[in-house]
Amino acid sequence: MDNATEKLSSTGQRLALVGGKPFQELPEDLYIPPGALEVFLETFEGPLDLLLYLIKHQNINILDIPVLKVTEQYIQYIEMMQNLRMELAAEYLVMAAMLAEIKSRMLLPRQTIEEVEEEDPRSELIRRLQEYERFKQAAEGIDKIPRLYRDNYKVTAELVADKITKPLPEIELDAVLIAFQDVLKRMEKFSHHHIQREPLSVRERMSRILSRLNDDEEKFLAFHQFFTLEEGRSGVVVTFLALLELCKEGLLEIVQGEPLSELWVKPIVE
Amino acid sequence: MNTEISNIIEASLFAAGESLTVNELQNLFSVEDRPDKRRVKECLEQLQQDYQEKPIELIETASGFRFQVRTKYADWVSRLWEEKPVKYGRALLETLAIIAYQQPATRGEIEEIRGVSVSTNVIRTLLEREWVNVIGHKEVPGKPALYATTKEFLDYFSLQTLAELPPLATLQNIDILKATDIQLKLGEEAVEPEGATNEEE
Amino acid sequence: MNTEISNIIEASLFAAGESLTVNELQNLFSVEDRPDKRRVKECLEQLQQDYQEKPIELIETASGFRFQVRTKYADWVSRLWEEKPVKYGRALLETLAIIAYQQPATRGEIEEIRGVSVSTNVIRTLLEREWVNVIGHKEVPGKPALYATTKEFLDYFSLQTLAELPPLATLQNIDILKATDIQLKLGEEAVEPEGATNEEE
Repeated sequence: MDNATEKLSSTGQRLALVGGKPFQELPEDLYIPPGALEVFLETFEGPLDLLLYLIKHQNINILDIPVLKVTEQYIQYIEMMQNLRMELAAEYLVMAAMLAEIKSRMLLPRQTIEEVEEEDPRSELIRRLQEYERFKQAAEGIDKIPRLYRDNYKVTAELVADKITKPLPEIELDAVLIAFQDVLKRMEKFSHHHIQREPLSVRERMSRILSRLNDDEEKFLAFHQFFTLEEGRSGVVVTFLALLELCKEGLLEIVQGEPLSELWVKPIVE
Repeated sequence: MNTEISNIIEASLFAAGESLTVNELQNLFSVEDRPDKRRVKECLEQLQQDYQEKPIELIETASGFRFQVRTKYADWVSRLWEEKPVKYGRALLETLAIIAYQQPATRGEIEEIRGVSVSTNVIRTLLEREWVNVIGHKEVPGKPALYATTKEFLDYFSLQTLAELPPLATLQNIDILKATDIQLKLGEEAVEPEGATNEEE
Repeated sequence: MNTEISNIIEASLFAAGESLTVNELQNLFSVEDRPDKRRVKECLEQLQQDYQEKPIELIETASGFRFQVRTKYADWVSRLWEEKPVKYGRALLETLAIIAYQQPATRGEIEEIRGVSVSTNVIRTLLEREWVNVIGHKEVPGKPALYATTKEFLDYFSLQTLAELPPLATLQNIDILKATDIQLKLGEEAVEPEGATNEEE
């Protein structure tokens, strides 16, 4: 993902690379040089990961988090980040708020309301930490399983026979269209760029013009040769738009020897 | 005759370059000469033994049997290609792990567990690799897609079933009030399920 | 030590999927461990002998050494393909669709739209099938190739012109297949969380 940050293994030997030097341990006083702070935070896959690190680093039992201490540490980081005006993912702030809330509830005298014993304010956090921790381990487990093209390679032997032609996979146009629909849906949902809704025929014409020029030995065709009478007015418009678009994209140029003489179209050769 | 069946099976596994099922191997033979399942399996077992000392091995994955280079030789073999094996980031691996163990899972459920949003890119890469696919939509507002792992995922990791994945650590009971003194350590020692292995419904 | 060199050579020949020269085989090793030509040739001869009784053989062709299925078994092995049409992955279909609609398009543009990188393999397959070809190079740094669909593409899909493809604007909203066809996927692929169930094909 991010090459500046190295994977933090479960034992946490190496936190990050800062200026080429591996960042082994967080200093006890938690002072982190400003430049390293961002790298430090990027090392973590979110607030739960950071909390787990803080807890583990001190050999704290997860079921008995000294909320005050961990909260203070956590909030210190967040404040440092904010002081440095670094962009901070919202999740980190949400977690800071949650920790602050737990802390305040811990400080209140505990009330026992009849049968329903009030739940320990930490339990929800602990549940989430545990849950995350097990999947974090599972992910490491999965990464260790030998996999194709990293640890194993498929093996083949050639089959030589005259009459055998390995049939090529068949596909249906529908499958192509569905695939493209998916692409369009994804783009609609997640991204800012748009496929230009250019009329298809212009794009097709662009391809056709280019290949025609490439096939032509002279690589040089008269402007009028691209227009055919049969296609009528719309055909002319499409061809004209395609030629303009190709010029705009720097794929061909239109040249003229002298005013009012024949226009020539030629591809821009590299 | 015996060895002929085995030879044909062996040659086919090499030529196919991908997994073949027992069924597919049986179909190589015309109806009258077709060996039964047991016979094919015996041949496959014999082949596995024949290659014991070799740098390649015959393994069984979700979609059948295939020959592959032993892990031990991966470093050398990888030099044949310029493209280096891809390293996946933690975000991708964690997302994959959640889908693998919790499937079918929605993106929201994955985010809930990880505590951060899942980047679209990660999901897309997983779909693209065909390690996961969308098997339906959850009947909740917004109808989020439900992701599950595929056969390709199992094949890629040389697994026959999901049950072969390393067991997921058991969740400890949270009973803090009574038991602030339980010594449960995180990390390496966390996997200590008593008897019955992975819970999770 | 001896056998390690030979094992590496054997594994690589199997994994390469094409002929390897003695030189290429030497280059698998780092400079200090590199066996000389004679050593590699000895290994190759030894391997040829090892496979004497096997249904595959190690042969030398103009472009080097490769394993191949002995002619004797070609008939059986070729039946594999009678029944087993492979299928193209999602990446290929999407790439093809983008080229069809956005042509001429560079690889970079395709990647931009898909949000993931396009593997060389996908492009190669499309070129080999002659569904797309390179019709020029874009005048930007690196001069990337411009891909467009071909006449063969139109023929294959029984189209007269690209204009017969559904227009982009409507494509998003139409139901290409009845919802039922898509739903089918659910049944087959849904994998039980605990795996243990579906063994036997």
